Amino acid sequence: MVGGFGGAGFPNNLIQALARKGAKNITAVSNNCGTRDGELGIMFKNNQIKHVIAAFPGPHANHFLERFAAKEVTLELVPQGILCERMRAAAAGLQGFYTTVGVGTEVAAGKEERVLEERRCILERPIHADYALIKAQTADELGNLTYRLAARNFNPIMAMAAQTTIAEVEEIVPIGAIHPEHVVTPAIFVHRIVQAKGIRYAE
Amino acid sequence: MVGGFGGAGFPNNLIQALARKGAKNITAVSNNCGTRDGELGIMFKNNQIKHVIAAFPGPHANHFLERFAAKEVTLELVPQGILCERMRAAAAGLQGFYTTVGVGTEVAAGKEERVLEERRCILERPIHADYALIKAQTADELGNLTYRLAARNFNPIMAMAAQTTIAEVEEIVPIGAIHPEHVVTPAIFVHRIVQAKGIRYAE
Amino acid sequence: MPSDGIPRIGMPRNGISEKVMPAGGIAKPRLTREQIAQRAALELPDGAYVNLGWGIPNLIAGHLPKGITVYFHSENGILGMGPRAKPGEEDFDLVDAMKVPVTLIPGASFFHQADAHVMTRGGHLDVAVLGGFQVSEKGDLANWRIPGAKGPGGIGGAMDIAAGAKTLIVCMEHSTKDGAPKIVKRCTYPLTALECVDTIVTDLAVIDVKPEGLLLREVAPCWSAEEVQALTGAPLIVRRQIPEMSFA
Amino acid sequence: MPSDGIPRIGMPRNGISEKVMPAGGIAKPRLTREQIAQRAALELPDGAYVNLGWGIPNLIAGHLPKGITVYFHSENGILGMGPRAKPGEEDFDLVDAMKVPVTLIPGASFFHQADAHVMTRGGHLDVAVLGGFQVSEKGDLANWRIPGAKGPGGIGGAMDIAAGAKTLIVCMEHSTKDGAPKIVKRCTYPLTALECVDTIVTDLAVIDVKPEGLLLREVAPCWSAEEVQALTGAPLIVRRQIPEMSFA
Repeated sequence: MVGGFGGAGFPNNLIQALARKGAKNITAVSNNCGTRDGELGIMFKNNQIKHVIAAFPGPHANHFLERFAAKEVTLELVPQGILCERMRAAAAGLQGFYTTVGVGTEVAAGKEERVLEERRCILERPIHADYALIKAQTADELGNLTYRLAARNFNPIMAMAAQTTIAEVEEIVPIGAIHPEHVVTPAIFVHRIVQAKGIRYAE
Repeated sequence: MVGGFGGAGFPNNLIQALARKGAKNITAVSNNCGTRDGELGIMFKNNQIKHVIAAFPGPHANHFLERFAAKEVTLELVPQGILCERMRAAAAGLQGFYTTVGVGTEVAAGKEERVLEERRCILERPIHADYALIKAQTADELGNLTYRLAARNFNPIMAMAAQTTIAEVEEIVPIGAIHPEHVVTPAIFVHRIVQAKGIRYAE
Repeated sequence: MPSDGIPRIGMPRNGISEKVMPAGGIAKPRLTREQIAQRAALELPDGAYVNLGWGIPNLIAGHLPKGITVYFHSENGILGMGPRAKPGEEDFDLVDAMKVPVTLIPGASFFHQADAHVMTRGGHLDVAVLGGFQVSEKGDLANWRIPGAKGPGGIGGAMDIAAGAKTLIVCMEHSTKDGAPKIVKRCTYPLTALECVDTIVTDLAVIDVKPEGLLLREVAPCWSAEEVQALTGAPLIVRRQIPEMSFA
Repeated sequence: MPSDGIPRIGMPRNGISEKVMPAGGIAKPRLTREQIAQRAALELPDGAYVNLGWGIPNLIAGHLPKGITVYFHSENGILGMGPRAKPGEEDFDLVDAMKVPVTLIPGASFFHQADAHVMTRGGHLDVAVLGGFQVSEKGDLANWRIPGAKGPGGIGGAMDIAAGAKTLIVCMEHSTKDGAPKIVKRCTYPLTALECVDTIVTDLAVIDVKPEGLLLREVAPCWSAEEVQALTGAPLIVRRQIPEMSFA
């Protein structure tokens, strides 16, 4: 899982490191598929991703689009809120849920459909991950996180959903420096912290 | 739905007002069933509640226990986290979810059971409500809320789940006085605000 | 009169791929995209929580009537968006659903993407306005992929929003670039959601989707109900003299 | 030797309602509730996220070994609870799951009850320690209602915690007040969760629930494996000389 909504809240330093490391055959879960070489773009350029689960690959995801056209990467397209809920279900120890979203559309293909609460709905399943790579603004040394403005987006959900969560942060502060009421992601969900100056790519 | 965990975050002023108003035949959703005359206790004393959905009625819920023994009130006992999730499902427009919690126990009685993710799980359904009575610390004039310490508990979930949410708060501040990153319950979930000095009952 | 007793004006020779042109092929003036947005803005009640989709809907924020406050929701976790950020004042941690830098109004709040979609799917938004490729007479919406287009398309938040908004308005041109109607009996494009649209605002008309069918509410200046019907792929119900679109 | 090849010591004449007493009826010293808590505290690794249930588990916080930091979770939305608040310093907005005023340690955080149970059910807690009325040889737990007791009982967070903790420890007395074993072949009390218990710490023994059965790990001072088995309603596996319980 890779956080961010476009460039906002995207862990570019972690992805750059993963690109240098060269891990292959990755299944990626992320809202978008990159902006040219930025964000997930470099991973598709390097052909490190074999399957991606996304809500909106995006018009500037040129490396993804090339790999997709060449059938070098497969895509599961998921409605954005359902993408969130499927990750949250994994986080929360739920085995599936019913939703009206996608009923009668391509998204429903192959999924169980039934009527509940007098509405047609389909069964959606959790999305688990070995790793979440997320971006936060501030971490304390224990791993409590806060996010800046709308750079929060998918990051808190992914932090909860993965086996191991690695957070790229702008600053690390002493334990106790974040007010307990202001913590957005409690440290229990955060396993590694990497301090790095945020990288931005033009949209 | 009535927020609070015991006395912490319980909207005692709203419940006192509801007791004075005398509304009857209420179905209540709340973690506990009161502490003697405190919290929900007065509602059971007045016989205003006919059915209650709770996780832990509590050892000091004497008025509830008397009504329950006299079969004047019925109870659905729900595991606490599942109580949260069922309310959240209503809030989130989900029609049900599967969980391993309660499998093989009395809680599973009458519920659909199946195997998903290689685990036995049961289908749980949303809990909807006409009203949520909640307690927060601070509201801005638009209805954005923050909570104090562990008085947060069920309140943000119930605020999302009900058709109409009424918040009892200690203070009302001008719009914009709460930092947008520190809002816990966004104003879209809050329909009425009542300022009142919090009431506490001994446990 | 059809057997359901509802008066309809003459049906076009329907067919989605058939080019339907105005009588005589004379090009009448249609509303601009900004004018469509301006008309749609009038549908937003004061104090409403509103999500605006890509395309024409995104222009609506610039056309709010004076004295009206609307709390714009963005599915990346913002409630209370203000206008786009001025050049030089952009903050790329504060972008809307189109990833364009925006500003906040007082009372704004941030939350994560799952809570943002609790708001969409859970019926908490008063109004959502989406773009559309096709709308059916039952209010089915197709707005995320054009068959034959390059690439896999993208759903984004559209399906959650369409499934959950209390009122869903679609803003779009009345016809495709090839002149085919975008309001049709059945959608032939990949669907976004079934029976979700309440109102359609196009460059020719305002149309409400009702249980009994498509109710023509207003027509663009210089256009008649018959002329709009001729460019519409499904029957329109015309209950009375149809007024011209209002813009204020 | 049983057919599975695992050595077991002599089975008691089993039966849950039967009072099983030590040989000769001599009352040997059993651990106190505080001592059970003290022994269980040793099971908590440094830095662990831990939920403590009602009863004996709640005493564990007072017995943490020096130099160990444990982040105590409370299902009402706290991570990082410290000791109970001193008299006069109580804040009733800061209470634990038993509604007792507590304090915080640095690094604490607050969150709502649904997120608190994402932590329990989702497998994020390293260790949970619950009280128990009965534990079966398969690790089934019954801990929320005694049949015949007045009132409907209360589940609270126990079912979510039992279903989700990475490691679940049960602290309880080895026998009921009537002398019946609380470790049984099958639970007869209302269940909390199936096959959830990893370790049982009682006033007589430390027992691990393994796929092959109940493995006796330690016995209380002055008690033998045979004596513990005689008070246990299910067979114990004894692989080697059983050491005395350690407390530090």
